[in-house]
Amino acid sequence: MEFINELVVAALIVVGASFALVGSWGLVKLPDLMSRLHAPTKATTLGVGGALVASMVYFLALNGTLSIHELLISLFLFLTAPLTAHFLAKAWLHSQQPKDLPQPENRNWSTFDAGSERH
Amino acid sequence: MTHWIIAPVVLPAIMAPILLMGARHDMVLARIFSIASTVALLGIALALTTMVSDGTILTYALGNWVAPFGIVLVADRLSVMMLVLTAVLALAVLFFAIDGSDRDGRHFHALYQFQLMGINGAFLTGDFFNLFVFFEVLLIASYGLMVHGGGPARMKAGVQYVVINLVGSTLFLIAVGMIYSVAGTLNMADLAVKVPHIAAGDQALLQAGALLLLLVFCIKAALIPVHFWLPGTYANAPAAVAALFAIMTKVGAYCVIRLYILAFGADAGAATWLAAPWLLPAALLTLVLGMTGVLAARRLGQLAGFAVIGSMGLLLTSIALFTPIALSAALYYLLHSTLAGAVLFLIADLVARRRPGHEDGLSVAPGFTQLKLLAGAFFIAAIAATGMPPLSGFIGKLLMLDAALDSVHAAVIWTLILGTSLIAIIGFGRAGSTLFWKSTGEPGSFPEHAEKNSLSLIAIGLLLAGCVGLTLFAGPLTTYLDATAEQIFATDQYIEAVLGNTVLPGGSL
Amino acid sequence: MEFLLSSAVGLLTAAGVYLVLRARTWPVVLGLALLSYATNVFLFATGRLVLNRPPVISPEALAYTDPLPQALVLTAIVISFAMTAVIVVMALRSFLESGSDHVDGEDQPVPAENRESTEGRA
Amino acid sequence: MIEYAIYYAYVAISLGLLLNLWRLFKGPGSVDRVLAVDTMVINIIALIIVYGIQTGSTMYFEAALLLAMFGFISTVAYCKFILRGDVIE
Amino acid sequence: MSLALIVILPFLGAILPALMIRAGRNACATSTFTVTLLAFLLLMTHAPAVFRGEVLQARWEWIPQLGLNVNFFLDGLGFFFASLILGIGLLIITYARFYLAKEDPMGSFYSYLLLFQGAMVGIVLSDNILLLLIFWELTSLSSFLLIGYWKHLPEGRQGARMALTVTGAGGLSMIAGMLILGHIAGSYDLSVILQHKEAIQASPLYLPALLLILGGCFTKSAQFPFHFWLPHAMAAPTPVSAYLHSATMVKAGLFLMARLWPVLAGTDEWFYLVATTGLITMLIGAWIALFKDDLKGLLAFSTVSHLGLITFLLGLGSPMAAVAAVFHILNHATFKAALFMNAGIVDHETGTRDIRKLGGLMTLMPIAGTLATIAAASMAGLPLLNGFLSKEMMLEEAAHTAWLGNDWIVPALATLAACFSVAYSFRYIVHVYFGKPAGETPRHPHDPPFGLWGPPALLVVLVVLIGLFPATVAGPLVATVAGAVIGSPLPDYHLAIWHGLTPALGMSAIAVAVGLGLLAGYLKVRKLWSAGPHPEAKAMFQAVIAAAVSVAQKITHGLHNGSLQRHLAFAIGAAVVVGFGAFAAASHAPGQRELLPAAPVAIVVWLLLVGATIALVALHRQRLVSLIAIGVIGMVVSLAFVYLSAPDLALTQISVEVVTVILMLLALNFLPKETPVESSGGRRLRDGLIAALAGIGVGGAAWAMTTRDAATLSGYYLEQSVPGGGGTNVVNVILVDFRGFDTFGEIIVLGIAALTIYALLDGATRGAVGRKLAAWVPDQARSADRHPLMLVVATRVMLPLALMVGAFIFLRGHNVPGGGFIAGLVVAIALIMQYMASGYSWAAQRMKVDYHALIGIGVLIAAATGIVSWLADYPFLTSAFDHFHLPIIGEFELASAMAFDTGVFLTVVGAVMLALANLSRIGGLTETPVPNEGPMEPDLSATHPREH
Amino acid sequence: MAHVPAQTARPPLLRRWFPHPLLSLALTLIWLLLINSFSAGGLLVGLILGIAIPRLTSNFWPDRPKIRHYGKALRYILLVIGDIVVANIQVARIILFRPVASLHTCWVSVPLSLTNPEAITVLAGTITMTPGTVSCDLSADGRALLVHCLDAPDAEAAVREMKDRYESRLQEIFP
Ligand code: NA
Ligand code: NA
Repeated sequence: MEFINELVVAALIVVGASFALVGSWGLVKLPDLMSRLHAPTKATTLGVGGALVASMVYFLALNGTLSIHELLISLFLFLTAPLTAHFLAKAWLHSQQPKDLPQPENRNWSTFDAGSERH
Repeated sequence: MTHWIIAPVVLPAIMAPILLMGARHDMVLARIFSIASTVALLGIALALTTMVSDGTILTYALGNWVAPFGIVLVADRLSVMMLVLTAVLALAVLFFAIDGSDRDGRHFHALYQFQLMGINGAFLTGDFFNLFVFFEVLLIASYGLMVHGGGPARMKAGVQYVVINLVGSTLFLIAVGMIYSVAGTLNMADLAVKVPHIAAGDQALLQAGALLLLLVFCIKAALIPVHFWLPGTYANAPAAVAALFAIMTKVGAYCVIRLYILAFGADAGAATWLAAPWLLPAALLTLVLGMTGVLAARRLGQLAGFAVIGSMGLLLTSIALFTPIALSAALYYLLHSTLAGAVLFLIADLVARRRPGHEDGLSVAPGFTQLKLLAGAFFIAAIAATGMPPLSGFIGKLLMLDAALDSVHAAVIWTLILGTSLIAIIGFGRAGSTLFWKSTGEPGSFPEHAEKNSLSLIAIGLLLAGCVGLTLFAGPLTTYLDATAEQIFATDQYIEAVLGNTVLPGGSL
Repeated sequence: MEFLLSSAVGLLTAAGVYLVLRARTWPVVLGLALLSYATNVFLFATGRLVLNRPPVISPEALAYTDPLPQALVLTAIVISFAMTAVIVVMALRSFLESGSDHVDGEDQPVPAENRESTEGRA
Repeated sequence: MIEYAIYYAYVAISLGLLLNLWRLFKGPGSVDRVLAVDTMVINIIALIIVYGIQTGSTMYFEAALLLAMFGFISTVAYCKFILRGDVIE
Repeated sequence: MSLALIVILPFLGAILPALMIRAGRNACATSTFTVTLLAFLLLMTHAPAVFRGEVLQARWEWIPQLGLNVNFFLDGLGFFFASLILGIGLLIITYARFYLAKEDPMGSFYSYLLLFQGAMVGIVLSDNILLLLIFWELTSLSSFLLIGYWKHLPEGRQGARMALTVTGAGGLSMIAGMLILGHIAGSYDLSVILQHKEAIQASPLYLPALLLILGGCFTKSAQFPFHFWLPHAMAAPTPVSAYLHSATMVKAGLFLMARLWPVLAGTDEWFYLVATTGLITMLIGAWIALFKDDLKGLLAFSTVSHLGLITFLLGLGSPMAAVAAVFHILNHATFKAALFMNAGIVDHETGTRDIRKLGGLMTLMPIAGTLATIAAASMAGLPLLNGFLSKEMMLEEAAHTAWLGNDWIVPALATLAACFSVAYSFRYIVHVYFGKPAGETPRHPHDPPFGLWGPPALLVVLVVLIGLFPATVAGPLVATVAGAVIGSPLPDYHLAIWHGLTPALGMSAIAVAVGLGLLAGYLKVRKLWSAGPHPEAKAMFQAVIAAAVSVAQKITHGLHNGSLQRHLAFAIGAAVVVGFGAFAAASHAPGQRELLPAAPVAIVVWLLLVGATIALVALHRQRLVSLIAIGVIGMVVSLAFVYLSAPDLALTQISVEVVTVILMLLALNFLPKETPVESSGGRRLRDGLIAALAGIGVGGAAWAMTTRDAATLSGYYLEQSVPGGGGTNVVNVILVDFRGFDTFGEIIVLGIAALTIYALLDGATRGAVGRKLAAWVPDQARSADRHPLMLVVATRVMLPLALMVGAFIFLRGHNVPGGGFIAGLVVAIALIMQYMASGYSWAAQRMKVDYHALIGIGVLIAAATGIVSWLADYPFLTSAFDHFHLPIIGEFELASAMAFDTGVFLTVVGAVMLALANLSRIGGLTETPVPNEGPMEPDLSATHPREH
Repeated sequence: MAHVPAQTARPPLLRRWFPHPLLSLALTLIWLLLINSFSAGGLLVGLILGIAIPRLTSNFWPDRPKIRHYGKALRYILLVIGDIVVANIQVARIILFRPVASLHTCWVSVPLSLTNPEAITVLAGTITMTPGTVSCDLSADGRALLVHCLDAPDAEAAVREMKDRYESRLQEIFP
């Protein structure tokens, strides 16, 4: 049983760390910001997620203490990761002003739509 | 147990938030509170004076934790004297401020009380990290006061003042760290006990730390080459604030007196009289450069600033001799130079307000209201500041010359003190005759709308009266100061008072 | 480990000093921030470097690191934060007032026509 | 076994951090750098969690929690600055 | 007592004229006169005693530690001078009443005059040399005011400053000399010092003391080469010249030489210094006087010459010479004061003092002419007048004086000086009162009113009386005074007109003859004079001062050029020098502590820090990037804290970091976004060098420190934390309990910071800055999206979550990492995020918290926690805690430290919010404020009506 | 801490005390997560905070989002978690093994049927967290979402999948 627990913990750690590394590698490898944005938002979330679950299992199973507060960090990360990406994308859109964007039906994307300025 | 010792810290610390909350929108109320608090501070300081005048050293263990583990406040003759000086100066300056300049920006009175809290705390604390905290309190309050009212020149000078002091604070922490790392204590008395026993191999760290700390105090005391902040700051600060700042330089001097006699004085083993060889040349150079600046100044405020630098050089020269008699002389001069320095800034401000377009520039301008009154005040202040008879500056100088006679450097010290006095006389003479004697003849445009500035004049009068008082009561005062100096040199008394009932656990962790 | 920490402190100090000596308020503020990191770590190091022995009393713990420097550093961090905030805003206000964020300025000279005439020099 | 996993994790996350640092240097734009730092924050959180497992201490959890919260907020602030200049308007 | 009264009266009386001037000019003058008269009469009451040879004393302690006491004594010398000062003072006061014009402020004139008078009397009556110094310098100050009395005249101001500078310098020299003298004698009391001749003259400090004291005397008494200030002091109104510059102040130096004569005189040093100086001064003064066209200038140089004469006599060191000196002091005072007043009359009546424009006035103003003739004849040394008598005595002494073994040079020079003296005296008479007028004078002269000629007439009467009956009129006085000077039995002498055919008589005769000859050939002599070089003292003095000022300005403005960089370079450079210097000077041994191994992850973290730091320095010109780099550094530092067992620090560092970044971003909005390259390569190299040294220093210190074993107090804290402080998180217990006072100060720092920021920003909303802000155009393109919807929604969820975390961190702080400070930051950041998401005005509308009050309440709560301990008579901030047990809930702890921590929490929230909210508020000034009611759905509401 | 803006009418008592009952519950749970243990005292404190904090912050969240089907919401969460795992693996594979040149990156505009801001936010978040897509911007009228695809040879299909897989489910959850 203990071995299984250890195995699970070790596996989670390894998987998490691997994802962290892959995410960072993507950050270096991918050619432009929008592509790079895909890497860390996913890979690192799962990376940290793996480590967090590993921590929970570790403390619960091997240390005998119930450690569930890691969930909270996960919650935060899952809540914020898309927002971060969203904002980075908007910032990039604003600073690069790309020309190849699809246009929405009525109004422009809010980053550019001066009409949404309410004064 | 007397709780009065902490009152000079707690009272303004309570008064400031009350001003912040209760009297924020009512200037009259704020002024009343501010004055009441400052008067009370003076009363408390005087009460403490009577308590320590017999040589008692009062201590106060905060949180009931014994020194050196807890923070301790120490009231001895020196610290209490500084409290009295602070209160007197603060009260006089407050009169000047409530003449209208407190309206120029927000929160003047709250910042003022916090400023007093910081200064008083610095004088009382017996713990050098707590000293850092109070330094920061008084500094940050001074930042707020310095830029009170704003304006491009003031803001620019303010930035410089803050940056220099932030670098100073950085240095303070590094120095504290170095000392703590080998002495393992933050209590000044405990440090004094431990310094003689610091291993030879640790001396370099200890002494480098101690001397860097000295440098920090010298920044406050505006000693060369770390004095650069002062002229710009004082010349651009609101007058009331510049006047109050006269005590800030003394905080630096106070710390030098306190720490480098107690912990690095006669019984400090390899670190005996650590500060002296560094301090004396710097002080003498400061004296020369300060008075040179007096001669070179183009504005009255600038002149006053350089006069303060010069006076700090003189003060620290006497301190750097590290003898009781020289210290006593230095303390007298400290009292004097604080009042004399402050009043110059107030006069400069009233003059500047009356010379639109010229301000306090040493240039020929139309005459103005109350010219004679201000000329008279300036004349007296200049006498005090240059150390001409019969005012306290002269007596202070005599005391210091007399005390320096035993030094091996007497010839140099005398030559520089007297030589710079002459430079100061010339400088002040030039300034006074230009400002008050020369005028373009036509009456200024200002007189019709001139305010009488009665409260400001009262403030100036109070400070000048202080100088006169120092002169008249020089006899009893020097008796007190001699006793004070002796008490400072009798470091055993201080250590006994602070650590007397503490059994120190031996060894390191 | 000690070398890593010392060299890091040294580097932070050096970088801080270099930036503090620049001619605009912004790098000066950055330099001050670096210096405050350096001093905080320095002060922290007076308690010596200890791994995994946080100063929280517990029955399992065998030893603790020196808590005092940590308390001091905490105070120092807060104070340097306050100071940084003030200097940033002051730099801002100064820039708004004068339109320049130079710190390498000259004194404003007294206008020539107001200067002392030759006789005034005596 | 866990020990080895932890060592692996240290190496992997450290490498990741160094890659983030490279991106921070390289840029080219501010947004790239913000992204680099944001990733760095997440890697550091992972590092802290792994350290917590290694030392068997829960003492460091709050550090990770605050990093998660504040890393997000500063990223948003940087982006808001790039977008609007004014972070709070 | 009455001795002191004599001194004090003029000082007290100095207020009178300033007040009485309101009652009119006569009242003003009368009050001044009365005061002086009173003092004079008081003095005279002591005359019998003095003439009996008694010495009166009055003593009060002032600063006994220093030896500066208010001791007065009155002997012959003091009496003589005091009489001169007060007696001539009475005449001057009378004269000035008529001399001063209507527009001259008479009140201040008489006030200054009385101040001066008091100071002079003080000098001559002091029995304490330090007290004497005070009066000495007071004469410099009051004469500064008097010379500069006509402040509209540049000559007045310059003359005043010159006099102040020279006599001030002398005074300083005197201070040094006196202190040394007192040091040798062991007392500053004159009467004691005068007993120590042997000790003083044997001391190695004798020569320095002598030089320094003479420095004071020579400057005051206008001895060569310090004589130049006196003629320029003539810019003063004539009464001042007559009083100060002939009768009194210039004699102060002589007085002091006479006073100290018993202990200082009689040595070779004394002779060669004093007598030589006197002789040269006598000669040069007389020579220059001959060519002065200004009446007062002539008199001034004549005074210089006569002062030299007296100095010469005192310098001889023989009792006989001393007698002569005393006698000449008296005589000179009479005729010179009379002549000054006469010059004033001429000026007053003709409107000019230029001899070249004057002539033949005898017929127009016979009284003045007669008086002038007699007085000038006395000055020339013609028989039957008092000047003759003392000059004879001088020549007699000179005739017997050898100088470096040469016994003709002194008599020759003395005679030569006498020749010039005769010449200029007669020039005064002949060129002014006789001959024909050189041209029209500005005013038509006639004899002045009695008020103007009466006082000089009185003096001229004395001139004649003493000249005729010296032994009767001046004999007792001279004897008494000379006795006081010499301090031992008087030599055998008698004052008489005829001493027989002495060498002196011959010298006098030569002098008269040659003098008249010089006057006869005046034009030729004058050509000779004109051909020679005339060092113009005034120009030289001004050049020296100007050079000094210029040097001072170069140094001062060169050093203090307002450059912060320079200030910092000096400060940091000083720290480097002090740090390395101190380290090198003391003993150092490498540490022996066992080092921690460097784990690979630590190395990586270190690499991160190094990389981020290098990135920051390299990219610091891009300001946003620099801020990002700073963020990384802060994060790495907090990671280091985590690694090195400091969780509290890590939490604090992380929280502080965010707030700092947001704050700097808010500021950066208005600041330039790039830093231009400005410093030269050399400058960067210099800065790099300083930086490297500072880094090596601090890093080296860290290394030295961390590699040696620690001495620490921490054992106590670890032991006491739970039983004494009631908490297991020792760091927190230290913060809120052991060293709670630090924390108290710390939150106040934070509070003040917020107030300062508030004041700074509030000020920026008004005035010029406010207008600038209103007109501000963003320097970067702005995206259209003010409040991105996703953030608004997410914030709604995150705010409660973050507050929960804040509460958590607050409540647990005492036992595990956390506490009020960090909790406060967490809560503040959560609120700031709300501001960020929804905008300032929207959020502010919904959060009507007075942050000022929050700070205030926080500080008050913290203070109150401290004060409560007083009730139990425990010191401030003494904590109390206890464990309680409640059903269901179980055991829990309540500690007063929690209340303190609450204060901390509130202050932190208040301070951070006040600062950030106001910083964002000024951002709002730059545009028309729009109350955004629903920041969440800018346009959604238009397209999709909400269901709520 | 917060005051109710004057213009809004006073909501009923219960609504005032429990502006977001679900939030209160969640916060209480989170509290238990935070203190990392379970005790009566802890629960009590959690409840107090769980009630107090939503009340204090209710001004910032004026309107309570209605959730129609809690069961569907839970199922949605599980679906997304599963997708996230898949997304990570996909992206990891792309990063590690695909040459950059072979990627079909493209922008797509996803027209929205959702109107509820909370729902739109959840959708955008979901899109970002799941395979190869990042939601980058919302149109100014809130009717379309700009999405960047890392590797989408068929843009139309990608849009369709997003709408079918997530948006339709969200429409059922949020009214
Ligand atoms: Na306590
Ligand atoms: Na996605």
